[in-house]
Amino acid sequence: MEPRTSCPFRAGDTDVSEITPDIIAEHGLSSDEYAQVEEIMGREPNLVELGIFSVMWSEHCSYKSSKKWLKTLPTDSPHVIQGPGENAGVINLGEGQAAVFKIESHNHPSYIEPYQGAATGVGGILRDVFTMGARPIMNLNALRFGDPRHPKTRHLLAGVVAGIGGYGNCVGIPTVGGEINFHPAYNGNILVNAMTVGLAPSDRIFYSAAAGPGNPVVYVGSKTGRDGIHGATMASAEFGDDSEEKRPTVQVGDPFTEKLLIEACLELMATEAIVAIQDMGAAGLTSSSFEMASKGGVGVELDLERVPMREAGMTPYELMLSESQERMLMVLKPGHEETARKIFEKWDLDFAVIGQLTSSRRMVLRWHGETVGDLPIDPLAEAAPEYDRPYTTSPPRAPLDTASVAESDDPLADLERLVGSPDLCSRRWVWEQYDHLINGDTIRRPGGDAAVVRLPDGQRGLAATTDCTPRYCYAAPVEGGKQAVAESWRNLCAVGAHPMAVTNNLNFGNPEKPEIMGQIVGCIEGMGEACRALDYPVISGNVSLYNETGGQAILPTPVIGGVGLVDDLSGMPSGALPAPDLDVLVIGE
Amino acid sequence: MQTAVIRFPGTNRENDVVMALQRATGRPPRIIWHKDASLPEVDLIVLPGGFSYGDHLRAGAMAAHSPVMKEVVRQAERGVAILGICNGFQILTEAGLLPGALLRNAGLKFVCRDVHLRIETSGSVFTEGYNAGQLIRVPVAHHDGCYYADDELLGRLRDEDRIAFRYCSNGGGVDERSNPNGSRDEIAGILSASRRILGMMPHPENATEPLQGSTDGCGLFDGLTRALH
Amino acid sequence: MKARIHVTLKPGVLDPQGKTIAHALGALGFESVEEVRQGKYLELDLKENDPEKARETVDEMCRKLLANTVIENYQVEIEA
Amino acid sequence: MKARIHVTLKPGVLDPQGKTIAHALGALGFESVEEVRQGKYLELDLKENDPEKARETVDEMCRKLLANTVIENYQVEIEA
Ligand SMILES: Nc1ncnc2c1ncn2[C@@H]1O[C@H](COP(=O)(O)OP(=O)(O)O)[C@@H](O)[C@H]1O
Repeated sequence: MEPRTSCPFRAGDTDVSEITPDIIAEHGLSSDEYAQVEEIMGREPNLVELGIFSVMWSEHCSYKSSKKWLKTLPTDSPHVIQGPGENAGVINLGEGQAAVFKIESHNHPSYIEPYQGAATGVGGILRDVFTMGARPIMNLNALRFGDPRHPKTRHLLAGVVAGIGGYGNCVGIPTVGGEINFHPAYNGNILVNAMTVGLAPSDRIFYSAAAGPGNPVVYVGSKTGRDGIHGATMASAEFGDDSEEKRPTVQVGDPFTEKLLIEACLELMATEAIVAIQDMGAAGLTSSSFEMASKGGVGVELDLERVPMREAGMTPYELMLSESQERMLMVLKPGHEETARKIFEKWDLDFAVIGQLTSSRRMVLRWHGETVGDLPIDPLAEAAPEYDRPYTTSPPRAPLDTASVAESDDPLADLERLVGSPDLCSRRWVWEQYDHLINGDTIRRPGGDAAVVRLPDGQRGLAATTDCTPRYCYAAPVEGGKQAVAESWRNLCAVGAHPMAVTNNLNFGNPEKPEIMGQIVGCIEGMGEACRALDYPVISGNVSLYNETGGQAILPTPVIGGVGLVDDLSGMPSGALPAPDLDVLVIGE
Repeated sequence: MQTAVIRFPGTNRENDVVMALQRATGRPPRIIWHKDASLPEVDLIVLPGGFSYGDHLRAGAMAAHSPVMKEVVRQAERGVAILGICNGFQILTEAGLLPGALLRNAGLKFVCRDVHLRIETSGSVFTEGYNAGQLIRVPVAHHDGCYYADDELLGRLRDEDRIAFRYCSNGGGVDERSNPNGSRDEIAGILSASRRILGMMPHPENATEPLQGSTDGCGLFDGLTRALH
Repeated sequence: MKARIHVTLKPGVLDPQGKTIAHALGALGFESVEEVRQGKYLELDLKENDPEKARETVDEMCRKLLANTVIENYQVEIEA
Repeated sequence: MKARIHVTLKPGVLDPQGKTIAHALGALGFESVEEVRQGKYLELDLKENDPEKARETVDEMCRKLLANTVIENYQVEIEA
């Protein structure tokens, strides 16, 4: 494939007419934010640079509406090795082992293309975990759909479930747990949150901070195509009625390549070659290179024509903003390029040295030798807007007056109706489509309180669960936030695990509306309180805002992914009633 | 007994089978990379489950043409026992070492669950650890497990006692309702004419320990170990 | 009448299947292969005698179910 | 040149995908659908200028890899 040597946008261009207010708006930047861009640049940015700002300052990458509140969550405990701020959080399991986990949303893409959207969501969270040096050992998910009678629900549900299975099954990671709820508030905006738990030696965790000016910057995985250019900014904008038309193509995932990428990365991680590694998730090369450089306090020079390309005629703008899947960025120790190249070639993956670190603390982008972008790293990362958005506390809803509900004359029939209702009925149909047994270590299968996967020592197990009750969060955000944490805690205890830490996925509507912002603030407050009380720290998470269609917001849905340790698998309690005539005890209030 | 497990790009159940072989034979199997053009001297070659080459085009189609398969065919001609599980079964049919083909499940969905199998013959190194008619419980996990044979082939498989396992109910009744994928004649596994090659969709390697919920798969690996040592 | 439908990925959308097939053909020694794209092919038998109507109906089927126009293109041929 | 390949299931081989699509179309109110058969469609770009040679090569590709002749038929068109 011959790259085109002309680029329509050059850093040196003085043609002021290029960046029009329309272009700025298309990039999702407010006029205040754009003024700041010009101040940081000391000049008008070119389109490549503007694109980079728009990605870095999108809600998705900058957490501009939620950062202030996320800081209030408890993230510390003696067993926490890495809290929020890396690709995934890490806890110490003792005996030289660490669990690495995170949850991530793929809501909007899954609504547009349920199979591919959900599949690429699984692919993304798997990369977040193996990037840290961990071999993924289980996947979970948390799903929310609209009214079961809504004409689109069945199609969306079937596609999402098939997509989650299609990706996880092929990669060979058991999908062992999850949850599904239905509510009309999700009719136009489903939620697909995917969680991965991995296992790593506790003294060999890999981080994303780049170091060592002169060290090579290496690109591995699939080639870059024009996938989802601007998806990250899209994911932060409210759905309109014409969303189907406006949206660019969604990404197509390739679990086969991901499987090869996992094996190749873990093989390279067993050597001493890697200085830093970061996956190219949403916002691709831009956010991965910026995050690595900004965390390490270094600069980067990239020769973009060296990026492996899937299509002819790609521009620097497209290369920086592409969201093609199954790609990683690494900084290697000098002299280790050939070791690395051999491993990636063995696995039939692309490998290219695309640049090097510098001490300039700037990002310099070149295209066939010509500079096409030159941005300061720290001001851009640090000056990412942070908002203290106004919020109103939701008025507490009056408790239901039980006297107003007619007494039942057939409790058995009521029970049957409840058990058969969409929110309570068996999910076997779903988890039988997930390979939940692969690797031979699934000790508690889906269908119980929490899943349990055996650890390599053969005696201990790791338990995991995802939980949230959006109805409660809507009725009383603080209490709902607490309840989600408490439920995950109980689910872990029910399989005999010590709950250790959580990841969380905050799914809400438009934070610019004070009542939605109030839900966010309330739920985070409740979660924080419960986590503090239980010494159950938050070690990673994800925020998905603007989940609205036609002004109709979803229910507040702060999903909790809890992980706990089972010390002795042989002593694990069972959820099944083993024999007739046993006494049933109820514990608690 | 010496064993080898072949690994293709996209193979993902090799460790499961390694654990089962290690338990039964007391030795770790050799792991063979698909680009290797030669195989060590072994008594048993296993093609494990997974999604070789992503199952793109047809499950098993591309793995069937990789360099190592030429060597597997040669070993098969020499009488070395060959076991293909799930994707391994698909590869063996695509390579022509077993007859018939595996199609998309009749329900079109991936299916992972425990099934019951009836042992149809104990007349092979793979099944002599069981009695004909015995029931075992093991999981399946596949998307393309619907075994297809035309009438002529089906007749031959029956006449030559080459059907190794059939899907059945927990009472042992072989019927359509217990069939997870629409396979013809409820077939879950078949033998080659030489009886030295077995292809099966279910995963006996995932039912070899009490903690896995069933140890019914042990009979296959223990039987092989006794027969081939 | 009969309708033949081709559903193909839009240009620019990743086609992992095509990629793997191309790679495998190369490994088999077919060196002239430059690119492979995989699509779906559907044959429909319709109780309908008016070709114009048939085309309209099939077009609607494609938009509603058979193709996802976010990532796929489709093409319909009608035959008596 | 370009090769277009259609791979279809042999008559007599069950096509659950086609059946399910027919069913789904019926459920959507498309009542004129009698039968649906699903196949694969492949487009190959070849570095080859001789159509005869191209056809021969593609035919060999089909027999070796692209179709499983136990269950599938294939059809090749070559286009300059
Ligand atoms: N709700 C949250 N609670 C705690 N940490 C969070 C939350 N949301 C995001 N984080 C943390 O912020 C960092 C950036 O997350 P994210 O942007 O989702 O990563 P990625 O680059 O993989 O998309 C991660 O370390 C993540 O764990």
